[in-house]
This record gives sequence, C-alpha cells and structure tokens, in this order.
Amino acid sequence: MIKKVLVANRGEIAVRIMRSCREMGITAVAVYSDADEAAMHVRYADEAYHIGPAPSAESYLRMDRILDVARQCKADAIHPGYGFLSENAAFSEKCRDAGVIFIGPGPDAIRSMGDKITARKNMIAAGVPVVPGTTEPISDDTKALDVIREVGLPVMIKASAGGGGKGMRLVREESEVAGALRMARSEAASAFGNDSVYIEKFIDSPHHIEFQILADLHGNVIHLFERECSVQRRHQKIVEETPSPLLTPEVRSAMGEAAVAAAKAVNYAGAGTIEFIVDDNRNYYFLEMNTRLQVEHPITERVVGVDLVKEMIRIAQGDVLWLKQEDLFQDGHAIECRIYAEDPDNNFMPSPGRIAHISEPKGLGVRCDGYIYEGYEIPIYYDPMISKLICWSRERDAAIARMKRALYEYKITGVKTNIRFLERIMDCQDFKEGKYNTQFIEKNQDFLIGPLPSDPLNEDRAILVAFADYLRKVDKFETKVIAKEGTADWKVTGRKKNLFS
Amino acid sequence: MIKKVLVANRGEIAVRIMRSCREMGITAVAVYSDADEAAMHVRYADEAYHIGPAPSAESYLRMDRILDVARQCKADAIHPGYGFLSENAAFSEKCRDAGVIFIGPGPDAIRSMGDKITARKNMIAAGVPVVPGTTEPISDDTKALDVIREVGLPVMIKASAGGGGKGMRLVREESEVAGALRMARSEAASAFGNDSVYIEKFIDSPHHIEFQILADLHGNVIHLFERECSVQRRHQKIVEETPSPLLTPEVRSAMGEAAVAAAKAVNYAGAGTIEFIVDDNRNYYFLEMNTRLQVEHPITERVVGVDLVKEMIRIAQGDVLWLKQEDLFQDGHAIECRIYAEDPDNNFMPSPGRIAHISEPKGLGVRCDGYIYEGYEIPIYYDPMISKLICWSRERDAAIARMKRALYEYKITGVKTNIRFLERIMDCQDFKEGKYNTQFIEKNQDFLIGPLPSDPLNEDRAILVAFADYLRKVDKFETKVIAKEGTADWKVTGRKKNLFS
Amino acid sequence: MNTLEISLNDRIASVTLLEREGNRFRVRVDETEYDATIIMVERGAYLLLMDGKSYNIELIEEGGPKKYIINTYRYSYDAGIIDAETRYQKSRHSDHGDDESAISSPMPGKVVRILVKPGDEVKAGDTVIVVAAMKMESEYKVKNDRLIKEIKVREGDTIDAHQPLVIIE
Amino acid sequence: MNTLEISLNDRIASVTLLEREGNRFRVRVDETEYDATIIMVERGAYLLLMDGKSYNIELIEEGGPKKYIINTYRYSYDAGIIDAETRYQKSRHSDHGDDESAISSPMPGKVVRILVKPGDEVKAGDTVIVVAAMKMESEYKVKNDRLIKEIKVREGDTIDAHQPLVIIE
Repeated sequence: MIKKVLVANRGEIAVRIMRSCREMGITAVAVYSDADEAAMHVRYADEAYHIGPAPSAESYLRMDRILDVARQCKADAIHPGYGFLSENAAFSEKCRDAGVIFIGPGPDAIRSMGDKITARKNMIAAGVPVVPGTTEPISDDTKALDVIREVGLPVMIKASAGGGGKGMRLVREESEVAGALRMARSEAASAFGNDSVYIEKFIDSPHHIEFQILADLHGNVIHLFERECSVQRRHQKIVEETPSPLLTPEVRSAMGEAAVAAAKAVNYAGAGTIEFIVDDNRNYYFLEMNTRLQVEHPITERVVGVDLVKEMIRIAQGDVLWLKQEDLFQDGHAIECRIYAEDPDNNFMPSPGRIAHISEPKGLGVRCDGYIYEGYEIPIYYDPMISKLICWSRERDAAIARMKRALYEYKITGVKTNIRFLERIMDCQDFKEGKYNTQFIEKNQDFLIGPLPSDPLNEDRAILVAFADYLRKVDKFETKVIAKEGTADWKVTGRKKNLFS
Repeated sequence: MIKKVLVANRGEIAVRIMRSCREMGITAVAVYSDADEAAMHVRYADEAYHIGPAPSAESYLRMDRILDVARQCKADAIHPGYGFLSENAAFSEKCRDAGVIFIGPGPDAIRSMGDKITARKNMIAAGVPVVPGTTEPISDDTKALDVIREVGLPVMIKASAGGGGKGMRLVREESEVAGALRMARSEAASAFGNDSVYIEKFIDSPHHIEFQILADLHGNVIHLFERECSVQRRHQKIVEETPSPLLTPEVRSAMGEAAVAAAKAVNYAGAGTIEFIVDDNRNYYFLEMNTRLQVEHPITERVVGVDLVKEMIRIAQGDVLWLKQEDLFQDGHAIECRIYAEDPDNNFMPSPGRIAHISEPKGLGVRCDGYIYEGYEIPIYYDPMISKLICWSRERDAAIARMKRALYEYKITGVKTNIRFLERIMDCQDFKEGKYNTQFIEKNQDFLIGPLPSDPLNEDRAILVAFADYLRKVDKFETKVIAKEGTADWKVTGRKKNLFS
Repeated sequence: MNTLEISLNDRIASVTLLEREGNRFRVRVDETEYDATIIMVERGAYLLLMDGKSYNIELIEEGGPKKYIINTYRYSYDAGIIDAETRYQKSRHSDHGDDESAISSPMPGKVVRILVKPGDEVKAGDTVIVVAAMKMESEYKVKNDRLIKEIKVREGDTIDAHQPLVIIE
Repeated sequence: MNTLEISLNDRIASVTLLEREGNRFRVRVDETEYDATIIMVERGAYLLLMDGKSYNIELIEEGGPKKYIINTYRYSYDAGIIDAETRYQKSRHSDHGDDESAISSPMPGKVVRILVKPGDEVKAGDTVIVVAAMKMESEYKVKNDRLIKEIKVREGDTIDAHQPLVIIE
C-alpha cells in the first residue's frame, strides 16, 4: 500500500495529483525550487522540501536530489506528473533501483516508445496502423526513391534519432527528393551525430486524436476513449475535446482496440496515451505514445467518470484494474481550454508577472485546475500555462455554451492571458460545427487573432471608472490623513493635492 | 422563446440561475435592495435594478416593484429562485396577469400544494401513500379518539392552517389525547384564527427523502430520482446526498412513480420536489410538495446529468420535455454540504460580517456554488447560507473522501463558518456507513459539536506566525516611512515603535 | 532582549527571537526552540514550513494591529502581541473578561422571548433573552451569576445591533 | 472647474464632474453626459451601473497612482489621469511613444536568432531578434524604419530581462 507520495513536479499538475492523494489518505510531499517557495503546490502539500535553484535543470530535473528527498522523508512512491522527469527512462530506472515506486511505466516501456523507429516496428508487429513508409533507417538514395514511389507523394523525410523538427523535410515533387534527402541527412548528422533517416507518407492537414489507456501490472489493458486535440498553435495544443466530432462509433472502437494492442505490445503499465493522426476520411495512423499523464486528461475523467491519478496510484501499488472495458462509456461531452499567461495581441509572447486579481469560473459542469492565486508572481523559469478550464454538458453545443460562460467569468489581471482568444475559438464557425483539423488556427487566423474594432462607448465607461478611482484617491488624501497601522504612534501630515486645474 | 429573464432573488441561487441564462443566450436581469448594491448577483447580471431598502419585505418580497421592473426592462419571464416569492401563488398569478412568464407552476398548483389538508386529499385520490390519519379537519373529540385508535399511537395533532410548529402536539399515551387536542386547537385558533386540526400517525426518527420531478405544459412528467435529506439540525437541512443509502431499487422505483403521480394530480408544471418521510422499514409517506427549485438541486444535476434551471426555462416557454424517463439513470454518487456563516461553537449563532479572505475548493468532481467574495460584507438581513459544496464520485465512499478533501481546501476568514462541523459529519461513523435518519445530529452530538482537545504544538505554530507578522509590521514601520499613494505630494513622518522591552 | 509575550486564548507565551535570516526564523516559544520558514503568501495567509511539514495559517487583524484571530486547519485562536505599549495600556484598563453591563445582540433583529424580569438573580450560563436575526434564533446568556437590573425592550421589538437589551449587575 | 483629461490608449478625453452623491456620478466625457453608479467592489474591481446595465471593469495601477491598465470584458486599455501635476511632468519629458533606443526582452531567456547586423536598415515591423523564454520563442520587431547600430549579444547567449540586445537609431 502506498502511504506517502512525492510529487516531482510543480504548478497545476502537482496540486492536481496532491488532491487525489489527499482523497486516498496518502501523504503528499512537495519538492520546490527557490522560485517556488510560496507556490501553491508547496502550500497544498503535507510536507515540502527544497531541492535547488530556480532553473529546472538545477531543481525539478535533478534526479539525485529528488531521490534523496524521497529516501529522507520515506516516500513510498514518486509521481512525476507531465514534463520534467515524466518520460525519463533513467529516472524510472533509478527509482526502481532505490526501492521507490515510480508511478508510471518501467524504463523499458519508456525507452521502446521513446525511439521512433523502434516504436514504429513494435506497432507494425502488433498490427497497429502506422503512417506508410520505411521501417528501417535508410542510407541509400535509390532505396529511398523506391519507398517514396510505393507510399506516394507527398512524403516526410525524418531523422531516425530526431525531434524538434530538425532533420525533417517535406517533399511534394519527385524532383525534390534527392536534394531533400541530402539536406535531411546533413542536418540529422550535425544535430544528432547520426545521418540515418526514414520516410513517411505526409498526411496533409491531419486530425490529432489520442486514446487514453490504463494498464495494470497483471496484463490488463483498457482504453478510456479518445481526445480530439487538433486545435493547435505551433504544435502546442490549446483546446481539446471528447468525444471527437470526427469519429464514428466504428472507427472509435477500432482505434480503441488498436490503442490497447499498442500498449500491450510494449508491456505497458500505468496511464498512457496513444496519439494518432487521422485524415479526413478517418484513416488513422499511430503517431507516438506518451508514457505519462497528459495535460488534457481531465476531459476523459469527466466523460468517463474516472480519477486517472487515483488509478495510476492503484496500478503502481500492484492493484488489479477494477474498471472493465465493457462498463465504460462516454457520458456527454467535455472540452478543455488551456489558459496561458501570454499576449495574443503580441504574437503570443509569454507574460509572466504578479497576479493582481483573479476570479475563477464556477458552477455546474465547470472544473478549473489552476495553481495561481492573488499576489502570486508567475515565475519566468517555467511553462506559462496557468490553468486548465474543463466544461462538460450532455451535448456538444451546450458544452461550448458552458465554456463560453466560464471564459466570461474567468478574470485575471496583472498578467495578460489568452482567455479572450479562447473565446474567439469557441465563437468560430468551424469549431462550432466540429469541422476542424490541425490547420484550424492558421485557416481561421483572421477571425481568431488581431484587434477588435474600437468601441467608443466602452472607452467612455473605462474613462468613467478611472475617473471615479481618481476621485476616490483624492478623497482618501483629504480625509484619511492618519494611516491605519500604528495610528497611535506616528503622525501623518497630508497636503491637498493639486486636484483640478 | 424566452430572451430575457428577471431573477427575483439574491445570493448564490440568483447567480446560479444567471449562469444558466448566460449559457442559453438569455439576458439576465438582477433586482437588488440597498444592502445588495455590490452583491455578486448584481455584478453577474447583464442588467440590474434597485427595488428598495434592505429588509426583504421592502424589496425582494415587493411583487409590485419587481413586476414594475419586469415591465420596464421588458423581461419575458421571472425566475423566483427559492424562498422569497417562489411559492407565492399570488405572485404567480400577478405575473400571469401582467403577461410575464412565471418560471414555476401556476397559482392553482401552488395553492393546492400549499394547503396541507387539500394536498393530503389530492394525494390520497392519486394513490400516493400519505401518513395514516384524518383527511378532514376534526373539531369533535370523540371522532379524534376514533381516528387515533385506528392509526395507532403515537400521533401528531396538527393545525390545518398550520406551519412553523404552531398548533402541533405529539401524543404518545391515550390519556394525553384530550388535553393535547384542546391545546392544539387553542394554539391554532390564536395563531391562525382557525381551530380545526387534523391527526397524523407520528413516524419516529424518520428519514427525509425527496424526489425531483420535472413536468411540462403538455402533461409529460418525469422524476429525476431521490435526494436523501435526513441530516438536519432544527429542521434545517445541512447535508444531502443522492442516491439515498436507504433505498432499494424497488422502493426507489415505486417512490418515483408516486412522485410522478403526485405531480400529475395537481396538473403540475415546472420543477418540483415531492418530500416523503420514510421509516426504517422503507415505508414511505407523502409529506409535502415544494413547488420550486430546491437548495439541494445540484446533487441531482450531477448524478442525472441535467441542468434543472435550463429545463425550467424550457418548460416555461412551452417546450416539450426532451428528457425521457427511460433514458435517465443515476451515475455515481453526489453529496452537498451547505456552508453557513455561523458559529458551531456558540450554538450556531449567525456570523455576518466582512470576508477577509476566501479560497474555494476546486478540482475533479467538485462544484462550489457561492456568491461571496473577498471584502464582501455578508448582510444581516438575509439567510446566513453562503455557499453549497457539491462533490461527486463513482462510489459513495470516494464521494465522502472527496468532500473531506474539498472541505479541507475551503478557507474563509472574517466570519465564522460551519466548515469544520461539516467535516466532523463526514468523519462520523453513522454517516460513513449511511445509517442515519433525521435524529442523526442529536444522536451524534457529542462527536459533532463541542471543542476539540487542545494541541499545544499547534498553538506554538500559531504563535510563531503571529510573531512573524508582528516583526513584519515592525520592519514596515522602520523602512517604509513614505506611504505608497501620492509619494510626491505628502510627507509622512514615522517614529520607531517601542519594540521589545 | 528580543523577547515579548503573545497571548493565545487563555495562554500567555514568552517568545524570543534567536536568529533571523529573511523568511527563516529561529524562535523560542516558552521552553521550545523552533527553526521555521514563515512566508506571507497572501494578505493574511501564511505558509509555515517546519521540519519538512507544510502548514497554512491565516491571520486576521481584529481590533488593532496587535490583535489577531488566527485560524489553523482545525483551530481558531484569539491572539495578542503584548509588548511594552500594550502592557502600559493594559495597566490602565482593568479587564475582567466577563459580562458587559448590558446584554446586546451583534446583529439587528427581533426580540423573540425575554426570560427574565428586573430583580431576577440568574446563574452563569442562564439564557436571558432570545433574538431572531438572519432567519435564526440566538440565545443570549450571562457568563457569571448576575442580577437583572432593567429590561429595555419588549418581546416583538425590532432592535438594532449593539443596542442594550437587558441591563445586568 | 472640475475638469481634467484622461488618456486611454491614443485617445485623450476631457472629463468633467457635474454632480456627485456617494457612489452616484454625473460626468461629462468629451461631449457625452453620463449618469452612473460606480462602486469599488474589490480591490481593483469596479461595478458600473448605468441605464440599468451592469458592467464589471477592472483597474490595475501600473507605474504610479495615476496610471492604469483598465480591463473591460473584451478590451484592455492603458489609461492615465492628466491633472496639473502630470502635465507639468510631461512637459519636461518629451515622449515619442515609439521604439526605445535599444531592443530588450522583458524576461530573461536565451537568444535564438539574430536577423540583422550593424548597418542594416530595417523597415517598421521587421523582426530584429528572436528570444526563447518560458518555453516559447518571441520575436522582437521595430515599430518604425530604423538603422541597426550595434548588436550586443550572440545567438545562444543567456540574457537578463531588460538587457540591451540590439541598439538602433
């Protein structure tokens, strides 16, 4: 039985994990950097230990320090959240060696899903559809051309060891093949010290749809249906929903089975996500597996009625999955909006700073998972996501209406946020009709981004309030010449301000 | 189509109703008294109109003023919430006469459920079980004795026109009958100007279980299952849950049918609640009908997945019920705790005042319907309920654990609240086992009420923080001799405080 | 000497600052030494980190900058800083800490029942008057054995906050 | 005369107080007269009631007691009170309201790309430098046609907030 969990993370996800710990009667331990002494996860935890300076490389990524704290406070297990050490096979291994349960998959599963070509091979062996292309690294141009002819243009040439777009080339014409191959290989060699590349069919404007799975240590695997994650800006997910407006029951069920097969193929244990790319004709291809909890997990929790963090903890302590595939169904519709401290009017530049005032949305069907509070200073060292807003309703239309209502209620001052940008997404015709893919934001950018027409009446109202506030301050100068604190002990002399000219 | 709704209420229920209006694209109009100028329902509304001084009799109960506002702002409909004018047949009638839709039942349904003897007769005619006793007012002692012998002791003698416990007498011994009858009649005469009484079997330590119903204007009636409301203090509900731990599927289904029959018997339309008293053997008897939205409606919303306010509005505008009885089911378990500004250590005395600080619980499965905010002054004129906390989980145990977690997160300073008292209820063995009736609080009062044992270590921690705060203030006096506002224009001279002796 | 006294309900503790570095405090409270990090995270909300444990403690000033209501998770305390100034003021106002000379309600409301008449001798804890406010009835009791001197209101009267209702001796 | 000027982004409005009673204001803004109830409900949060409509408007002081960021539901404005004192100070600092003489980042981060070299003539809106901070890349542009004078950093450099990166003329 797990009795104490160290949460090796910060921000909203650390708080979210601790909430489930508390409900299970488990002691939650926070670790924190210099920048996070007064952070919500430290306030929320039962115990809290300092692990280093603000930059994550010196704190939240320091496996040794985190394991030291785990040993010192006698934690039974470590939950890595997402990001930081969550998909680090070495950390999973070090935890195992230190006798601390890593709440996530073992190092082998992380490794075999972390390497793209290995993952691809495993999926093909498990009968999971992958994007047509090579299964082996290619270093021969003729062979490459054969493959390209077989899968058909356009194709993507990708570095085997790749990531982050480096060593990646899109080829639309056969004449471009030789040049693209050469450049991809040269970039791959300089970026990763390995010039082997592979070739995949390029899916134009795909949907990005992922399946949540849960697997226990006894070989039981279930899926908890899909999440539609196609609303992305620069490959950053912004809005997710479930069910996907694109899928039919037949495709959903086939994809769910494929997701389960994918997890079984690598002896997966824990919560994980199989990401697919899906074309407009609902052909789906395995993209990658995220071997951790996803940011967008709450929409699944709402629609399937499951606390995923609790299930992760139960799995980690060796419990047999108590949920059965045949008992699960999608009840209603849930949407998540990610709230970022960023400025949509200024190229989405991050906007760290001090929270002057915050009101979060509440009421029926609304969940708001955040971590900031009034007076809190958002540090410059970490992700600018400050909360996630999840709305549910029986029908998709009503869920969108509820999201709009919740975004209306959401007020944050002191930093800029993308809240009004998210509202525009909810108002966008393509989104309302559920007809969108990963090109959504690009396609609709005129509607979504840019200044609103001016509204002189609204300006006048702002001026009225500024004026009233100024008069309030003037009143204060005139009447309240004695400060509140220490009335008896000090004198204050006020002089009337040069008020009106 | 209803396009504009005046909400003739205040506090959490006004805000809650406006949320649904906003989601439906309906303009929400607030009315407010002098005490509520800065209240949340005024802030939340699209439009807001003043209707009178603070006491409700001069504002929220002024039908004429509220109807004037409705006419003036061209509201299509009025939602009365609960309390105030919500069960006032005359108001329902006046709205109809003024051509404004009253979002609730017509005056006849309110009247026929408002009078206890009439309601009792209607229920008997509809085949709904009522507490054994008389159907007609009794003014003859011999007849009374006959009835008492028939239903068996103990019995309750109640004033026909009664309410509020006046003209009510419990009789346990036959020898007490004559005296009790005389006193009940005399009290009834002086309180209501009508000395007729009726007799009901007294159900010892009953459960209080109610059924939510929805009825449209076209004769369709459904029920949305039960709410267990037996956790009461002085007839005030404190904690409600659904499903009831007492009911079996058979009894639930029979009671649901009885509730539908009860509503049909009075041609009911809108949302309503049939209250039953239930003994330990699950014999159930109609108690009364509440012809309005209940405080505790959110637990039904969560478990059945329906927005009751939206359904009320749809029904009021003449829509046919789109929900079908056979499609409804109870998904998981929901509990509501009512948060009051009151002092459990001081006989639950109301504790109005200014909110210094508030943090509300959030996260998976938690809904918090409140209306107060930081700096808000809870008025002395209205109900001391400040919010409702609703927690859901798949299983009852987990819902209780979540409620405990949420109560832990709930922090309000500036006024006293019953939050820690509610936590004790969640910890109480009888509650945890679901074995409780309306005697629960009385039976468990030693566990639930009274001071906790002292904790010197905790005292020391409080002292440390007080000390740190004092030092912070001392620092401020020493260093910050210039006030922040108007730096340039006034001089402040600070003198060091006599710090340490 | 960096020592002063802090009252917490009935307890009076002697508090000494041994060392301080920013948010980090070494303090002796009566006989016990503590090493703690104490951070004001929001107005009136403190985070106390001690021996690896995290505590949330809320402080509300009430009745002056040196008087607090302190809320820990389960407990609520009345606290006061007793420095030289406070001691001086205290010496001038002897404080019995029991009944005022008149019973009043902190809220406006309506008198429901008066349970005494002038000349009655009441025992500590006896209810004197019942007032309805905010839809609730509240009973007002005496804290000590007292004599009822005068009744200033009648049942059914609407009353203001802090208005004297019953004068006691 | 109860008149002063208030700036709102590029607009400068003349504001006159005609009448006031508590929270109730009669005010002329340029040519329009308004009758409004304006209540500060929370620190920095105002409720404006006008013609029966309810508006929530938030005010954050930024850069002094007479400078605000004002958030209405959809819009955010920079506002300033221009009274005699402000006017006097303004007259001493001519303010062009366009590029500073150096481009800098408001956050610490890392230089990703430098797109110009000394001597380059850049057009209004051209990106000069790209900086990564908080896991995002941000592009810094010039607001007017400018000449690049000096580059103070190299690609890959770790930089502080407000550190001059590119000097322009």
